[in-house]
Amino acid sequence: MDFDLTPEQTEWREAVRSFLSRHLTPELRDELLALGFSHSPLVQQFQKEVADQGWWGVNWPVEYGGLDKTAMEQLILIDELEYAGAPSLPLTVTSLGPMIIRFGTEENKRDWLPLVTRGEATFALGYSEPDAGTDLASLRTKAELDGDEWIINGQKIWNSEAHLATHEWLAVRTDPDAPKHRGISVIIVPIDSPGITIQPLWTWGDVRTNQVYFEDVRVPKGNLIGEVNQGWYYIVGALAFERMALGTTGSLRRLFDDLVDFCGRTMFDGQTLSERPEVQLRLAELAVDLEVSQLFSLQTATLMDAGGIPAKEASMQKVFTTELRTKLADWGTQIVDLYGQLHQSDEDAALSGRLERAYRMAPFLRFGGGTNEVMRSIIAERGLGLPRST
Amino acid sequence: MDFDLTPEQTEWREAVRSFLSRHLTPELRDELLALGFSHSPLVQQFQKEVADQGWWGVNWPVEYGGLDKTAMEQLILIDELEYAGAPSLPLTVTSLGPMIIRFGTEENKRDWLPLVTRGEATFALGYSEPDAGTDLASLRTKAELDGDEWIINGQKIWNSEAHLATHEWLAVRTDPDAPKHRGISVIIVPIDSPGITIQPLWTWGDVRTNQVYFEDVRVPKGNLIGEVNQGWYYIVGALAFERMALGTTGSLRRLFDDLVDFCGRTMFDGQTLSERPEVQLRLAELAVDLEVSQLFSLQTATLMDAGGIPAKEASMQKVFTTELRTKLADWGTQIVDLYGQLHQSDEDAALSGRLERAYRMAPFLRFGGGTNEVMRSIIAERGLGLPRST
Amino acid sequence: MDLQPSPDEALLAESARKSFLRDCPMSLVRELLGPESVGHSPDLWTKMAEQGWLGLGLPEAHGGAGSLLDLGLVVEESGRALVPSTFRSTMQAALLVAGLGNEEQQSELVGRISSGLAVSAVAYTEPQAIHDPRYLTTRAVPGDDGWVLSGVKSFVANAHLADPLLVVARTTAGAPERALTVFCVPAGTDGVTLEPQATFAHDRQFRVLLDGVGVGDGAVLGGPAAIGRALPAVIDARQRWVALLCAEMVGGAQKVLELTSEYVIGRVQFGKPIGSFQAVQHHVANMAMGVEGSRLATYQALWRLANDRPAAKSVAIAKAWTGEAYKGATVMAHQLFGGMGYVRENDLHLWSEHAKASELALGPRDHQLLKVASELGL
Amino acid sequence: MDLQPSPDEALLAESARKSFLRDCPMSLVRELLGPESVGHSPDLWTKMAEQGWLGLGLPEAHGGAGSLLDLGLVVEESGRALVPSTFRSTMQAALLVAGLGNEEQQSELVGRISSGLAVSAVAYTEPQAIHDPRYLTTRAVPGDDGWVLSGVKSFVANAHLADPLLVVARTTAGAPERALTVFCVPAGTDGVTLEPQATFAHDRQFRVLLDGVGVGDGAVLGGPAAIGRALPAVIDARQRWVALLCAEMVGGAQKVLELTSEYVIGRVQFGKPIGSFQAVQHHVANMAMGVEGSRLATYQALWRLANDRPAAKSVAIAKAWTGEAYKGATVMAHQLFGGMGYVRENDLHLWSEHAKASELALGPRDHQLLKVASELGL
Repeated sequence: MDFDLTPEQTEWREAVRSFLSRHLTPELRDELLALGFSHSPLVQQFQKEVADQGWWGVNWPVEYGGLDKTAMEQLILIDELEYAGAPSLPLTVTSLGPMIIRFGTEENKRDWLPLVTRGEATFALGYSEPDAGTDLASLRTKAELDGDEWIINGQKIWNSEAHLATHEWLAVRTDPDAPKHRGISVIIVPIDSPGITIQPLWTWGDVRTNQVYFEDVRVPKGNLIGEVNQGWYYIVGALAFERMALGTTGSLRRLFDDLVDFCGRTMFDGQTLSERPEVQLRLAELAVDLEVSQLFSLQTATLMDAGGIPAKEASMQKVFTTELRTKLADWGTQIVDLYGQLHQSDEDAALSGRLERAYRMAPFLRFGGGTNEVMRSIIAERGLGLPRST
Repeated sequence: MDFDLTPEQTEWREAVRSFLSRHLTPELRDELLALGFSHSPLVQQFQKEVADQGWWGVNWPVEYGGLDKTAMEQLILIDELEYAGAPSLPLTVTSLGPMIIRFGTEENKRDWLPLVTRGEATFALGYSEPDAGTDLASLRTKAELDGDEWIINGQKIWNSEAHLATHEWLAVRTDPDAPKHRGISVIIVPIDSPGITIQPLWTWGDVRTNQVYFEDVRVPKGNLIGEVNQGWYYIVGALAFERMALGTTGSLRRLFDDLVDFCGRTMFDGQTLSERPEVQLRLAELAVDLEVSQLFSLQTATLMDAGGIPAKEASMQKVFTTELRTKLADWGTQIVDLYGQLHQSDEDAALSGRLERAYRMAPFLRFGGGTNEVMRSIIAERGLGLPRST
Repeated sequence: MDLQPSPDEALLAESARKSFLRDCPMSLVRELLGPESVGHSPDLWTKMAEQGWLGLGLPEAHGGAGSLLDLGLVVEESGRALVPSTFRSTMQAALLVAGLGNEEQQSELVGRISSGLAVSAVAYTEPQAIHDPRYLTTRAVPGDDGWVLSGVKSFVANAHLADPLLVVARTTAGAPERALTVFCVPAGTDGVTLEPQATFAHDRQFRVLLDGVGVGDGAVLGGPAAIGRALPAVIDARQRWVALLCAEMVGGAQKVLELTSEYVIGRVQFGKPIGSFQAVQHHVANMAMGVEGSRLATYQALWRLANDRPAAKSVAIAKAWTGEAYKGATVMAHQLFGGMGYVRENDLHLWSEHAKASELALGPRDHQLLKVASELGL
Repeated sequence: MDLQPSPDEALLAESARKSFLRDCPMSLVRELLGPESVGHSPDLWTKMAEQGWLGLGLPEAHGGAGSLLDLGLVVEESGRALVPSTFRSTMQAALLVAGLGNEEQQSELVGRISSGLAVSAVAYTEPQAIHDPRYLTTRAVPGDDGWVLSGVKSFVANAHLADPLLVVARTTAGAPERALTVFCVPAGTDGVTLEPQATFAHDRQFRVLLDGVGVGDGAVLGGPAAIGRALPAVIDARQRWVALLCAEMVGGAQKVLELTSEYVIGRVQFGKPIGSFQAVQHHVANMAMGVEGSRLATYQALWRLANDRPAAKSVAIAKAWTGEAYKGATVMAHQLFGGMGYVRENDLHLWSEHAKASELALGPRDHQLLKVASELGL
């Protein structure tokens, strides 16, 4: 065991920090605060700069444009990006690329991985459909082979990055007669393909998501990832990685540290917030939870570097961290009392409105990426051998 | 609405208190503390004295020996008994008798109700079997009619009062061919009938329960309650009443009040416990929960007096109060720190060991009388119209 | 002892529910929350006045009728329907007037409010003084024609519509028991500047800058005898406000529970309604227990206040429980609705915002727990 | 950064697990908890000494070998197996000797302990002073041949077997920084009276009455230079004790999780294993998260202590989390086992008692949270 960074890891972290001190400009910070998860020219430029460092392939093989480092180094990078308030790595990097590396054909790898590491391609997750949410395997969007092309028809929802990404990472049914999990494939579809219509859906968290319609969309046969009808396994694998990505703690720890700082310098009713025992107890409990949350994330990185896909541990990390996000936002808004309801546009907002924003963002992370209910069953079934729920 | 006792109810409460001040003697208190839920000559004498007041039929019709008062008066009685630390009314009175009143034949009523109100009969609940716990309707103990007698064979478990009661309130299968809920009947069996063997099982809470074996036990045909093969409905009805009885708060409120008192006069590490903000916050939260718990119990009594069997509300009361029991015992032992682990036999035990005792007793009430998981599904399905779980 | 509403009480609640369903549909709610609106509907207001709801809990001598509990039942329904916050802020002001105003003021103000002619509000909180009156700094000093007020109030609901705005100010230094006075500041008085606060529930709260605001002697609520003596009435009124806020939360929480139950009964995944999954059922059952406890604790608090029983503990218990239960219901509703409840076009988030804003208003959970502790003698 | 045990660490844990499975079966555990037993098994003790476990975390110069983390891994397995509390109490004493004793004392005491020749314990807590050294009142005053101790200690584990018993006493009045001294009191010393305390875990805790107990000058742990100067070593040792206690809890919690998983996989109701019900699965998943967090937080605390990093925050976090997780696992296990796990003949309650007793020992949750708050600079 070793609960500290190695000298190499410390050096890596310093390199990331040094990069951030140069590239995370005040103008960019302002835009990020105003835009949240959305993009802008400055944000896109920053992402390109990150990719230019090779950091969109930290732990990918060198032959596909990666740096061949470990999952732990990727986690350190993500934690630093988040803690600094910078955009984190996209799921294309943390969750989808690894599936191409593991399961893609040689052609897939050559086609897509260098594009990703150069920051030239990002994939929107085309999974959910109106009647296939948690029950994803009921999806009906279909792809039929017509000569050298797939013809795609159907409809996706909660397609959050569709208006920003270059491609769809699209889950489609390629064998309508197979059992529902066995007839699914993954095809990469250029977002500007004729026949694609994107309709925005605005969420409570101010994140834009989309409905995307596919009408006779044609893509080359080679855009199929891995083998036909094996898509379910890639989706499930990608979800395990996605859960780890949803369970990182950098932004939470930053919010907490800033809250502690706020409490130390804010006086209501003649008393500094941090002097109040009830505030101390809540902050202490949050500190305990955050520490465990951080340990969960370090643990999954450790296990990945040991060669596995830690399904149980990643699910624990996802459940615990996303529920902690709700708790931190909820308790934080209570601690700062009436100021907790002020939006960032109000100059009196505590922590620039990041607490109420976090409160509105929190639900999404609990049901997104596999609901926490599904996660708990995974922990019980895959982690502890309980029989499948019925 | 009226959130206070009526003058008549206040008078009733005073009568109960006055009775308790005379009959709950120091000797009896000592025995109760030592024995917990078990019985002794003094305890039995006290129970007889309560019954002699007519209080084992507070809200039963006068014609069967009752006082024809309301469920609210019964609740006031139970709350006072519990708060004073006296034995409460047996389930025979609170849960089983009411089923005889509602569903019994005239013969049943004449046979059993006066015996109960005179304190001469108590029934042990013969429901669970080793393979029929939460899934009670899978019970296999069978009764076959042979002329004017039922012949009973089978085995019961968790039969807690079997060594104290005069009779079994026995759930038996009378039609092996019917669907599992439809072939069940309830028969009252004298506990001293030939063919009954009682084996003790001692529990963590120091409550004795039993396994009871029935081998060719013969009872008169008329001991069947209500109609043959309709027993499931009586059992379910009795369980609703049992849940209310499990959800009363007198003993909890007494434990809490004594804890508050203890905190006010106990100093550790130079500080009175009640001065500590962390103790104040925990006690305050418990006070909030206790108040709601008490309101739940008052609500079910109100609804019963309005003529219903409040399935949803009784389930809420049972779930909330039994889980609060765990919380109070758990938090209480933490508040009194190391002293929370001392058994009543230790003179240094905080609250005469009642906190650790409550901690050991608490599990039983959460899974007994229908597990809290089943209760929650009842709330969802019967209370809110959700479809049956599968 | 009878925890169920009487037939009259049930009728009043039923009538309010039906009226709001008709007169305050979600389309109107959304319109009133929007940036184009002032956040108040005179039409709806008139209808509420016609039903007599704006006089509930107020002295009969001045146009009031019905108890605080009756008012609570209507406020509960207003929370279910998300009726704009002018109802709450005006009734809060009315209760303070009823507790502190002299005959003339009661006659005029209670009369105007109960007949729907005035919207009002109370300005109590200041940027650094959220709850504790010892730290209020807004000053009123004698001036040429009465009093001159200076200071900053914050989180004042509907200050842009309030006429009058009741301002709690300090008329001397020292202990608030002998220093606080309430002034009726008419709309449009010189020296008052309103700065809207960007609350996430869009519920029209303002920072109110008072810069040498002159009011007449008649503006002192309660008249000369009440100068410096307003604190008990303010404390008493705040208890009533808290109980009413709880009632509003109960209505909102009940609605969220119903919306969620409906959704999980109708939403099919894996070939069956998700409401048949145990995990979903148990979440809903927990929500239901929270809501039921909220209702009982809130009714008890209202009943005790309406019947002049000591109510400080009941009120604090109701707020501590109900705030958590309502917010918790919305948090779990989002979990069960998933994406469908997270899009802005779904109404769910409107209750989520209302729940969080209400939890924060008049003291969040820890504040109430410390009050309970104090009532326990700790 | 590597949160997994190294091959050596895994081997040690595996070996301890197997040995305890063989040498400390539940039949022995029950026998040792019974009233006929002294609560200690010399046989088991000898086997543990032979494996070198009684020297883990102690100075190599005096017969020790291995790190505190290694000791933690064995203690974890002892918690799983419910090895009697003499292991914990003796290693606690040994760590205090290692931190405070002079060469000669270390040589003698660490030597005896690591070779299995002594059982020991520390007497710190007093009836009115549970944690805070400022309130310790047991006094030691110079006597004819050394020192005379008087006072009452309570909740002293295994005082009936401890030889020596390490007694923390006040040698002067005033601030504990300059007043506390630790004395080695041999078994059988005159003036020591032991009163067993009726702990519900039957884990052999005693009230120790010291009535003019005479010990020689050599009994001062650390020798003359340490008179009145023991506090830093006591504080340091207590951190290690807490981390070890956490390790014991992790082992117990893991065992409870496994027992529960086994039970719900095997128990059939409604025609299927109850482990296939979502509600059951989610309870078990929550238990598993608690246990996993406990393990990680505890390993981190042990690692930091073993590697001389500042550890106060990590240790308090580990105890705050692990106490709640272990206890919570037992509470939920009882719910899932129902009656089957509630009878005394089932072993489950033995871990339930261990969990609650461990939660209370060395400061329950709020105590740890306040330490965390202090470490946060609040």
